[in-house]
Amino acid sequence: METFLFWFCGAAMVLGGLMTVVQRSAVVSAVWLIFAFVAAAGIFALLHAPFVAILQVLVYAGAIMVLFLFVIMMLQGPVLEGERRRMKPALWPAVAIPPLAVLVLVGTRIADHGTAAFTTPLPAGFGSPTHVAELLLGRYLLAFELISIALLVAIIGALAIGKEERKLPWK
Amino acid sequence: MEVTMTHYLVLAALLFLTGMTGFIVRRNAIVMLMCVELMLAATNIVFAVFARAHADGGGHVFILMNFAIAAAEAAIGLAILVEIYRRRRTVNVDDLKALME
Amino acid sequence: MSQKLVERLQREFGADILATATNHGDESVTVAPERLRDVLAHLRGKEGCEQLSDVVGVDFPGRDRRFQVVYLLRSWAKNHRLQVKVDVAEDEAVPTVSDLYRSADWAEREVWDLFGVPFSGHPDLRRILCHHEFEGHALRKDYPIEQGQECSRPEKLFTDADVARAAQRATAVVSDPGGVVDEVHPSDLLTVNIGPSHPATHGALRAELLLDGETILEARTEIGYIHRCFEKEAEDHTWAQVMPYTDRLNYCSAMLNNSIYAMAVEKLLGVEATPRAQAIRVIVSELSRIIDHLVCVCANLVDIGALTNYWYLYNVRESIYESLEKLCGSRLTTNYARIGGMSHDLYDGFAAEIGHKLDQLLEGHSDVMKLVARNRIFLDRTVGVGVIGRADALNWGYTGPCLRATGLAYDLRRHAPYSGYEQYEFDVPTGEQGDTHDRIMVRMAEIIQSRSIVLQALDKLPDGPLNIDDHRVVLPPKRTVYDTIEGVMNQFKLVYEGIRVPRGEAYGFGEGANGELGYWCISDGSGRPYRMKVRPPCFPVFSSYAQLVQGGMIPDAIATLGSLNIIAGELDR
Amino acid sequence: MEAMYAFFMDKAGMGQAGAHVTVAAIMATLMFIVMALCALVFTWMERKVAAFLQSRWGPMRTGRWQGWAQAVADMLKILGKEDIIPAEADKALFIFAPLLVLLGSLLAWAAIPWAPGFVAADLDLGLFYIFAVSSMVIIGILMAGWASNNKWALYGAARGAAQMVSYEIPLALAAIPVVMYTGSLNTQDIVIAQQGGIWNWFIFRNPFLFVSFFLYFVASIAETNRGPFDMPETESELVAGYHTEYTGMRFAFFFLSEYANLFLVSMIAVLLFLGGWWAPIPGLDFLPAALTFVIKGVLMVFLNMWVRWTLPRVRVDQLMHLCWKVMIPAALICTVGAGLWMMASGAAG
Repeated sequence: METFLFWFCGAAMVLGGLMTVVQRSAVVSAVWLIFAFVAAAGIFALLHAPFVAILQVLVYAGAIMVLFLFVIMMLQGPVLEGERRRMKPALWPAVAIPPLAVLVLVGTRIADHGTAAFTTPLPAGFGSPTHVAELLLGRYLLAFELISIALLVAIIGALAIGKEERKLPWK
Repeated sequence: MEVTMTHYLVLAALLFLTGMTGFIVRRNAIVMLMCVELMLAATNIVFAVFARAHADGGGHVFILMNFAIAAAEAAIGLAILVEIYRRRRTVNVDDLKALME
Repeated sequence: MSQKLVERLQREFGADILATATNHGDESVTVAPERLRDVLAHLRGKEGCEQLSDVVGVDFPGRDRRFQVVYLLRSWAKNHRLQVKVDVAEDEAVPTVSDLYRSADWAEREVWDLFGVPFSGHPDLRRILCHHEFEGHALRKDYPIEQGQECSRPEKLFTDADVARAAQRATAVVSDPGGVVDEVHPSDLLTVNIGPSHPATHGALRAELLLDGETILEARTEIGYIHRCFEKEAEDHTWAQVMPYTDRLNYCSAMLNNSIYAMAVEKLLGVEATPRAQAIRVIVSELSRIIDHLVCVCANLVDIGALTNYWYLYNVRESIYESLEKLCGSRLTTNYARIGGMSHDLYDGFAAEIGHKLDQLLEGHSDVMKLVARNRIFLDRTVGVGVIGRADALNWGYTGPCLRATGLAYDLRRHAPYSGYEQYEFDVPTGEQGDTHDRIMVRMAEIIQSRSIVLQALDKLPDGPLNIDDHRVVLPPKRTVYDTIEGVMNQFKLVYEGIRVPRGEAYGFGEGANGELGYWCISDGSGRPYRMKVRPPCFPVFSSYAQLVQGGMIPDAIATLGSLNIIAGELDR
Repeated sequence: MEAMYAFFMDKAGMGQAGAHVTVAAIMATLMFIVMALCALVFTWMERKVAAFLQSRWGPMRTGRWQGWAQAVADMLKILGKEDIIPAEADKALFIFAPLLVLLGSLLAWAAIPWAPGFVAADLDLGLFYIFAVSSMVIIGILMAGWASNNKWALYGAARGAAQMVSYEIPLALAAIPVVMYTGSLNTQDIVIAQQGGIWNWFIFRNPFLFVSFFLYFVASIAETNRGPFDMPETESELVAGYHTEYTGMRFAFFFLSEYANLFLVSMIAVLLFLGGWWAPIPGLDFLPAALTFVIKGVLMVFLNMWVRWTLPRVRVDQLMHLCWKVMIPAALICTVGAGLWMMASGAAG
């Protein structure tokens, strides 16, 4: 079962990622990205991280991607046209070689050393909200604070950039 | 075939490389931002894999941190893009470069 | 009163007042086109004529100066009215007065459209009722009535250049002076069409909105979708045959149209309906007013999203319609009034039936008031939305509830009583700031007043004959037609040749449900109208719509449109 | 549920995976059927409730008794309609959008605890899961509006997305005090924590929870896009909003999803605040648990319909004002207040 789900979610995720990159229309790209994220949530669930899996859907699919779609629709015109120019064919190898090289390296490494299985047994309640919360408010309190600061800064930053809301006093 | 840690890591690597390639290839700044999100998701998977491998929830905490960063990045990135679009009427990075020169 | 006004004008302008006349109680002065603006400016500035009710064109092909343009002026403060006439030859321009009176904007466009009289200096002299591809001018006497034209291409109200201009203006507004330029690009703006077929227009009319997000930067309106040239049709029918057409002008208050049309022709004939006919006219008119207000308020509330109120009021409307149907045979197209009287008397038990239904009305009315009057959402949606001030409202030619909502207690039933309205006690409800809320509430209050008028009129309904005793006007009784040759001849003459209305002109008007409803009639002595002009109350009101919604949001535009009560039938005629 | 697993594993000789898949398939089918039935029943109910509030009869002829078959007839009519895809539409997204909307509702339904032990997906994170998957609906609406290539649809979609993303916050915040009391996100646990009579229901536990319930209720109306918050559709303004261009089967999906969501949020309200499947007074629990639960849900749906047919629609900026400046602060205060109350009353562990 786990094997099947892994291959299913993994394939879906990679497909989603690829289509995101390949599609010319930004909206379609975004929809494929959502697809990839939902598949990634499946992978998280398989990795015994249910809390993270659901957050992945809630935060990415529910909020971040809605923001993306919103902005794409707002800036309609030029974005709709998609990519106008193609990359020069001469540059294709330059783009393609590094990832391929990495994949080849990884492939040889696996061929040499085989695969490493998960060995450590998991405690009960691993990855549950309680577990993550205890860590978040205990050992990783600094991280928690950093998260809040990052979000605060983001809020202030976004407000500062977008604050010039256009008021049109026509009347 | 049993699914091992390596499988997950290779998957994450594939996703990361896809995102990276997209970031280099695409010219539309919004899509480029989406590719960054893709790369962040790949790193999250790696975190989750090692959390699982070491039975240590710390990985999950960092995934949460990553979420916050991704959200912040999206919010600010998109705000900047909207502002750029308002001034330059384009979100195509080539055009933006041409305008700057 | 007006007599003195004419004298004063003559003193002021001397020989420039080419002629004066009195037609059935209405004063008129004729001036040369080049002095028109001075005269109107004087009347507006010094004589308190705040309102230009309408501009009427007339075509006299035999004359030297073929066209006559009549300006109907009205003063609220001094309660007088005056007609200013200008004679022009074909292709001779009349100076526009659209900068003096905003209501002249559309009115002059209408004269241009239907007669081809150009107005020099008019900012936007396009066709208004006819299609922009239409050739010729429909109301000229030499335009054959049966000549149809096929026009199909829709008109774009905002051209790309307009959008660019609006974007530029917006840029100027949002940018700091001398500082950062925050450019509003034309592609940021979006145009949408409200109508001609949109759930909230309740009729075929169109407003194109230029939007920045949800904010309306600019609006433009287009009418004429159901223009059927009633006025041209009227010239081809006998006076009596026009009556059913008046039903179709405002299908919400057909009875009112009937009565006022009959009144106008009677004015031209120099006769007055019998007291009983007058009282019946008052009764059916006020019932019509109630129905019209109910329709308007209900539709408006539905547009705001408060659907349930619709049924509380519409059930009553429906039951009143049942009585009207029993009375005259149909619900909407009543055709009940006749020149010189009514087609027949009230049926037995009408009073009791209506009395009962008016009690139901009170119930529905209070239910709705309970639901909306203190409802926070309703108040948020309507207070301060679509505001128009008193001076502006008069300037735009507002009359009726929309004008009263601004706080002016101007009601023709009070200020120029007709049909015996002076014997009934009623209040003239007013609003405060002329917003959507006030318009709705004024209508709601008027429903109660109309109810009281109906009850009073039913109470003291005078006995006596229904029709005037004049065989030149009123059809003979059926018995006479069957039994005597004179009766047959009389019927034959009246039906085939029509009522011979003496030469002359008259402006008959009354308080329609939505404001001043007037019929400008000219007779050349034959059995058919020479010229018939309707002054529909919502025509000037709708001309201000574009200004009213500017700066608001789409939902505001919808709420405002509903509260103005635009009836496409009389708007387009 | 356990019995079903046992049956498929032991009697039918399937492996554990096979049993899982089979049970999941059965539950999904069951949920879909129940959902479709709900939509049918609620369209009929909506008409009758509206008619009742508007002093008229509503459907009376189809199917003799109170026009019960009207909804069925309508559904058949809708299914028989021509399926139109606008020429300029983005076809793939246009087709996919209604499915996504439906999927969002269907997935969320899986975590509803109908009766003790009877829940399609008994997740530890049930409540969290429901909020997460129902956010898919927003994306479906955005896609529908975009793909239609229609200005009204785009306006509807933009309004809908802004509204639903915003109201998700007070919706979730209003649920937090309940989760604090229960100490679990599992939907079953939340219901079990309210055992024993009406005074144990969370709505009456403390004043802050009482307020939370109303915050939840208002936010849930906004989440389901029903009047007075039907911004994405606003018939009189945006013609039909995001589904202006949809016809036939695809429109039926949106329709189905609206009623599925309506019942979903009502049932969540019941399980969070109104004691789930427990009878109001302990002695009255002779009704089957699932029936009690559904009756409460239907009462909430009635409340929702009552509000819809009574109030005028708010304006889109007033809607945002209400969310960000009134409801979110109020929900935060309730969360903190409920926490303090718990500490003061010693309920906190």
